[in-house]
Amino acid sequence: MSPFPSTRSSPETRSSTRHGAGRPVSRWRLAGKLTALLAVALLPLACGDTRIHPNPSASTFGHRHDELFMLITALTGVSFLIVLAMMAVPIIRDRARPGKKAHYDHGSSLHDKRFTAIVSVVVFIVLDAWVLFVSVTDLREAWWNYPPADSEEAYRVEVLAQQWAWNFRTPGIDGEFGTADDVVTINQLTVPADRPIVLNAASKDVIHSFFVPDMRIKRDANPGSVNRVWFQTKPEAAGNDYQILCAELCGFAHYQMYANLTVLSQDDFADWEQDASALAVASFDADDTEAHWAWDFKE
Amino acid sequence: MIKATLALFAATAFATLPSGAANEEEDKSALLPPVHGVSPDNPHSRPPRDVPLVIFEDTQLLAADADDGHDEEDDYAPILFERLQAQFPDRFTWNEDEEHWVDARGEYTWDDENECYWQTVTAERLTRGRQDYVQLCASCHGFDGDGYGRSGQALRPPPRDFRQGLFKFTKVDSEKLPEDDALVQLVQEGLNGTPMLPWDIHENRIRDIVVYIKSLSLPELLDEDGEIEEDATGWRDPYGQIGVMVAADDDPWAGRETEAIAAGEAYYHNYQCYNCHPGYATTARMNELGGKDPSYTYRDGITLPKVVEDSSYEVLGYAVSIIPPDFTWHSMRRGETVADVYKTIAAGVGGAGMPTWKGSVPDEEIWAISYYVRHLTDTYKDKSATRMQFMRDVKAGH
Amino acid sequence: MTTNVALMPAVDTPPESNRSRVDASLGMALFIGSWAMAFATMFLAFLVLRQRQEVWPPQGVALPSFAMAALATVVLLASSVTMHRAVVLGARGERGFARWWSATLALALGFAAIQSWLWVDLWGNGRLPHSGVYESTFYGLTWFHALHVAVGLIALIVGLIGIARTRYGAQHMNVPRNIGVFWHFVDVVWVVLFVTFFVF
Amino acid sequence: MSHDGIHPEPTSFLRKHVFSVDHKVIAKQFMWFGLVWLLIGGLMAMMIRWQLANPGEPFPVLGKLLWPHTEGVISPDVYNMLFSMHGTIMIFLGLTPLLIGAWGNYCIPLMIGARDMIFPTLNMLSFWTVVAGGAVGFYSLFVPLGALEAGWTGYPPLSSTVGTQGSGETLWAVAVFLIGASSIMGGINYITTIVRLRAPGMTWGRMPLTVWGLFFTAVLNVLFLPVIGSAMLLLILDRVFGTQFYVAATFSSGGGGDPILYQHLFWIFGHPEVYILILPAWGIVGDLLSFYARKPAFGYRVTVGAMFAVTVLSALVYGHHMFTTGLSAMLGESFMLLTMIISVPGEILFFNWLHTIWKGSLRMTTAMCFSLGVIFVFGLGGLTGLYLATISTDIFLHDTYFVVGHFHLTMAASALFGAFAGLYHWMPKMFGRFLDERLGLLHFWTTIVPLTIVFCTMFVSGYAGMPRRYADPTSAPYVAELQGLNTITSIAAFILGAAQLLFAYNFIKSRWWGKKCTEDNPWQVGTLEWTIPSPAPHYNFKEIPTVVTGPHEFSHPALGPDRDWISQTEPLPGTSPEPSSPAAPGAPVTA
Repeated sequence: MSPFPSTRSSPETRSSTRHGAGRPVSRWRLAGKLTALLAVALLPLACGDTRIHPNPSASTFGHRHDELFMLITALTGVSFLIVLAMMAVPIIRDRARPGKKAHYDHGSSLHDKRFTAIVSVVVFIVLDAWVLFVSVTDLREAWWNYPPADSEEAYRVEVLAQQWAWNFRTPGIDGEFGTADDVVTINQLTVPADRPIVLNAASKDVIHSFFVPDMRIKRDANPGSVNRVWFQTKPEAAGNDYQILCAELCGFAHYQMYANLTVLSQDDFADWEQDASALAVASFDADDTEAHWAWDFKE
Repeated sequence: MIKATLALFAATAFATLPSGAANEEEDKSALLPPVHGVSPDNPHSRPPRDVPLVIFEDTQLLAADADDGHDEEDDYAPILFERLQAQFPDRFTWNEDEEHWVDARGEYTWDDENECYWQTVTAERLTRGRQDYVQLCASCHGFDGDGYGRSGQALRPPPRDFRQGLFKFTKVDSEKLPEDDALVQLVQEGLNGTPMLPWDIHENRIRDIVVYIKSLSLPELLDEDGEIEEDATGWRDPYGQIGVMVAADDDPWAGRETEAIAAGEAYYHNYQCYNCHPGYATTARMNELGGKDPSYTYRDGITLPKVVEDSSYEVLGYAVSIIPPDFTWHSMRRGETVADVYKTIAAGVGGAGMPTWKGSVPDEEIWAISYYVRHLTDTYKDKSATRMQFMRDVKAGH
Repeated sequence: MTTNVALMPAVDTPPESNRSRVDASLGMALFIGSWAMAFATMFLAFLVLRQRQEVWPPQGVALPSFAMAALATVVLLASSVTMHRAVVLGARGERGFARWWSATLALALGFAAIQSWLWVDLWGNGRLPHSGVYESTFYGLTWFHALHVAVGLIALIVGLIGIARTRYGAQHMNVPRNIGVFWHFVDVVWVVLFVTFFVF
Repeated sequence: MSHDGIHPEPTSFLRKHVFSVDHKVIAKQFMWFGLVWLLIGGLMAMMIRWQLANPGEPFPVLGKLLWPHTEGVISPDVYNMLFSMHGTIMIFLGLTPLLIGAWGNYCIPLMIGARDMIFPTLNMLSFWTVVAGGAVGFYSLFVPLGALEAGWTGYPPLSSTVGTQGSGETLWAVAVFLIGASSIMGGINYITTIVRLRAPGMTWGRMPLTVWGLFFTAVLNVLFLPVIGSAMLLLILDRVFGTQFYVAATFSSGGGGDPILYQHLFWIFGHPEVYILILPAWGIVGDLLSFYARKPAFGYRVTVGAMFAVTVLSALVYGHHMFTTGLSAMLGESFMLLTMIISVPGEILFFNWLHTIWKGSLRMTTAMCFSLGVIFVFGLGGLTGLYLATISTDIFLHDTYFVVGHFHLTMAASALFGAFAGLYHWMPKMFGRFLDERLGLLHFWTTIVPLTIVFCTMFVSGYAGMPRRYADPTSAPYVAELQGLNTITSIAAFILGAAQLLFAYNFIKSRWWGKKCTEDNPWQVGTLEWTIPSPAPHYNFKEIPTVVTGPHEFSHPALGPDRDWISQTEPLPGTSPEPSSPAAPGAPVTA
């Protein structure tokens, strides 16, 4: 016997006006089986230690993303529930049955149109305009609120992406790019905590995307142009390591193109920078001009 | 409706005009400015066009460097054929009269003149290797295997030029050519701190790539008079010697790690590793460890690595400088465990200042140095406060 | 229910109705609109790349011969005039149809010759499609245009054969008219090309 | 060219079944073509999901055959090829032929009362061009280095010779160009047919919503496929002749081009493409909901207006695909606003659909279930679009699995559900046989439940930060922590894949051995295709019908208890038939 007995009329009765008027015999059995299926599918989640949310934001403005995400989830969730309810009511209540006749309504009266317009405006305001407003505020106060060009506090990094690694150049003690004490690293970026970090991203070959999930930032590294992005870690991020991922398909080893982001407290960082610059000066090869890549920092 | 939309669009466009720092105009200044020190005829900028993907001819590569099976101890032939026989029983027979192995399939052939074995690699296999090379390796190492890939520019250390047959960190005696397994392992494990990734593909494909890379060695070039203009390199050179990976299975310090580290510190400074790598002790202590006169002084910047120029390896016409790692700062390329460090020290680093230490220094001492080096990395690398304290003391003592 | 072939009207060549003229013209208009988008995309690409350069043409790049390009423009515009004349006369059923049509074909061939000269000249100077961004756009856009000229030439020849066999005439102008529209479109694109590459 | 859509029925096999100019045959050809490609693309999806759940494990059974050299393991390059070609195949060779090729060709002439498309030869050419495109695309799978590996979007420089060698990418561009040309031909045909060949009385306001959807799709096709065509030509020039349209000068290379230019061109086409696929599905759903709820479509004019608004806006919102590429703040915010504006017509469509079934008399056939399914999946997909339209959340979610879940629900699942709904509905008219309803309902439930799990789990993994297109998600530690979610997604995806085999069985079985449809109008609806025998005869309409009523006249109060529908050729009770329009197309066939 089939596990899913017929719930609908067979094709023979299709032409009758009683079409589709059968009683939903096995809907609950069906639902039961589907729930079981769902449970099996969700089993690994229950057993495993899978993370189902991003790590808490480590940047000063990352929480804005999380909050807006939750706001949108609440708004769209309610909207979707309304849709589901409006779908469920007719499905349960308005089934075809003998003698039942649908309500004859074209919905074309002025009243209907007005109602549609009002609902649209309300939905636009509640869903879209609200989110738009929050987002634009967030963008201007956070993501696009770059530190000024003459900011002493800002720490500047040039990011040069390539297949399949991240090259970082930081200006060293002298604060200038293109000098002997520039610290050049591969797949390792060390930054001070609680200071604005401004990055210039470019690429040697194909498009990459500089993605630091814990800082809630992402920016493409394009060949031929420089993109800016900035973040500032929370003070308590000091001493932690975070991950930099590549978010734009860049070829064979795209998935292996990740780097480490080390955040040091400002004191530790000052020491680190001293040593790193000293090492850089010691290993500087003035003849090797090719290795002196750097560009005028784009503020 | 359209009008309304456009009006709304225009309105927001003005309303959202950001001011000052928030304005990210895409003007020409956003383009990558010219970068210092790059000539327009840079070999990295060759357009990747008309890249061949198919190889039509079989090739012969040096398979083993001798010979009659009872000559020198470190000949590779006995090792190779023992492995091959285990893999393909009944395929190889020993020719008693001429004293060499005979391959029933004819893949491995004996060269009587040069006293070596050649391996014939089919065009089909080279093509597979070539195609995988193009996808995986060419972006840095270049489509011709010369190290001038588009993504390889300005990388330090530079990507290898495979035509020279020089490799680093293969864990094979740095004077010799690495055996296949060594190269396969290197490709699988990658080199820490460089874009040489641990390549995560099936071993069959890696072996194809390795064979193809070996085939990039230059055959000897003759000039117009038939004189040898350029010697054959790598696996094209009949006089090449192939080495096996250093074994690291009898750790003499097992269970005595603390002792090993202490001994290692002495050996490290005794063997003057600080000539290139940093010294990790005060002058007084280094003199004590090395048994030197208390008035003995060391090179300037002893707490920093000393850059050396690798004259055997040139990029863009000049020797590149090599930075010997500071073990409290840099990551070791292939030194995850003490045994790994031991292998690298024992084998030396081909093409760099690091010689082959095995043979010139007792094994036990190399092991001790490995323990010490690994200890330095474990204790101080990426632990800024601890390291700062340690190095400050060292610096103060010079 | 089976189909009775006899029910179908004959598919000989009855005079074209006004209705079929509108059908064909509408289809052609949509086609031209679609292709205009394709060319617009090309010109957009050109403008974007041009805007990225400090100066245009890029430093050290000499333009292809302006005189020849201007001549090509004149020839092509003349062919548009003759084409228009041919279609007008054809619709009236007058004899000049074939003559003006042939003149259009001759002028089109003339344009093709000049265009080829431009390429040969540029190529001969060692300037290949991969030489630089100017060459890229120049070859890219002229090739794409030339593809349409080639299609136009084939259409003109097919049209001429049709005229010779008296397939087209006052009552059968859909095909020649649409060929004409296509040819005018090719001309307009060239004028834009000329203006963007040689004038500004 | 036949100007009234009439041509004699061909007698030779070749003219009848292969190089046919009959819109119904071409529709069936498109359908088979699309279904075969859906199968291939679906198989690729299974391989992708296998790799994500079990990275490095050999793909069962087929793996050893396809990749003997790696003993069945899917290598990263093969994985890149799989998802790139999965996207290309599903969009260009699966859904486009099915929704636009099959339903467009089948429904437009029948629903507007025409005997064929206005340019039947062009129609045939359109099909054979897409076949050529498909052949080129299929061939590209077997060239050295394999097919496209740069994602279905094919962003240069990765898709130029800087990123990939070999001819696979070039052939892909050729294939997309050919498919685009086919769509343009189809679009020109559809528009001209709808404008010129409507039956007398079939005013714009009486056209079924399906035709409206297809009409807007055709407009978008004609306007925006040329854009991708040109973009592909430039890519081909870059790859074959070494031009520099998309190759930027970086300090390690020459070139004066701009890779971002391609992204603009691609998305100027790419965003309308989303609506190209979804508009026919919206049209079909708008009609079917009314048909099976036995109630007039609510706010018909508003629905059409909303679809029109979407069509217009679709070209103005493409920038939301590029929020992280370096768009200026002003452009970004403008595109964000426009994207939010486009949600209004979408919301109106929902409003009207839900009102259509409200107080109806719902016949829960499979076609109705799939139509309701569209509301469900498009609701999920559409609402999650809000996260991606909002820049400050999109910065994090861009190029993560959130995007994958979102566009699969909106574009893939909704369009596919629309196509399925149409298939269950028009099958009797097309082949004269019903699809098995029991299997159909089973198919519906085994599709929608795993489908929801698959894509909602993707939302979770995207929210948790898993980037797209990772060949081995266990490699990067941050992503490896999400592996459990991938496993869930994959298990559900395998069930989803297996459920489609159920459909394949049902379709094959019913096509040849299914229950025969003996009447003209088994579903009792009023549109014109149901006034003629099933399957539809060669010339469609013996006599061109005169339309006097709208397409959704159900449950008119004046109707008796035995009948709740009015054909479009019948006047509404209590009104006199309007005089037929003067623009009468073609002479009616006289017996």
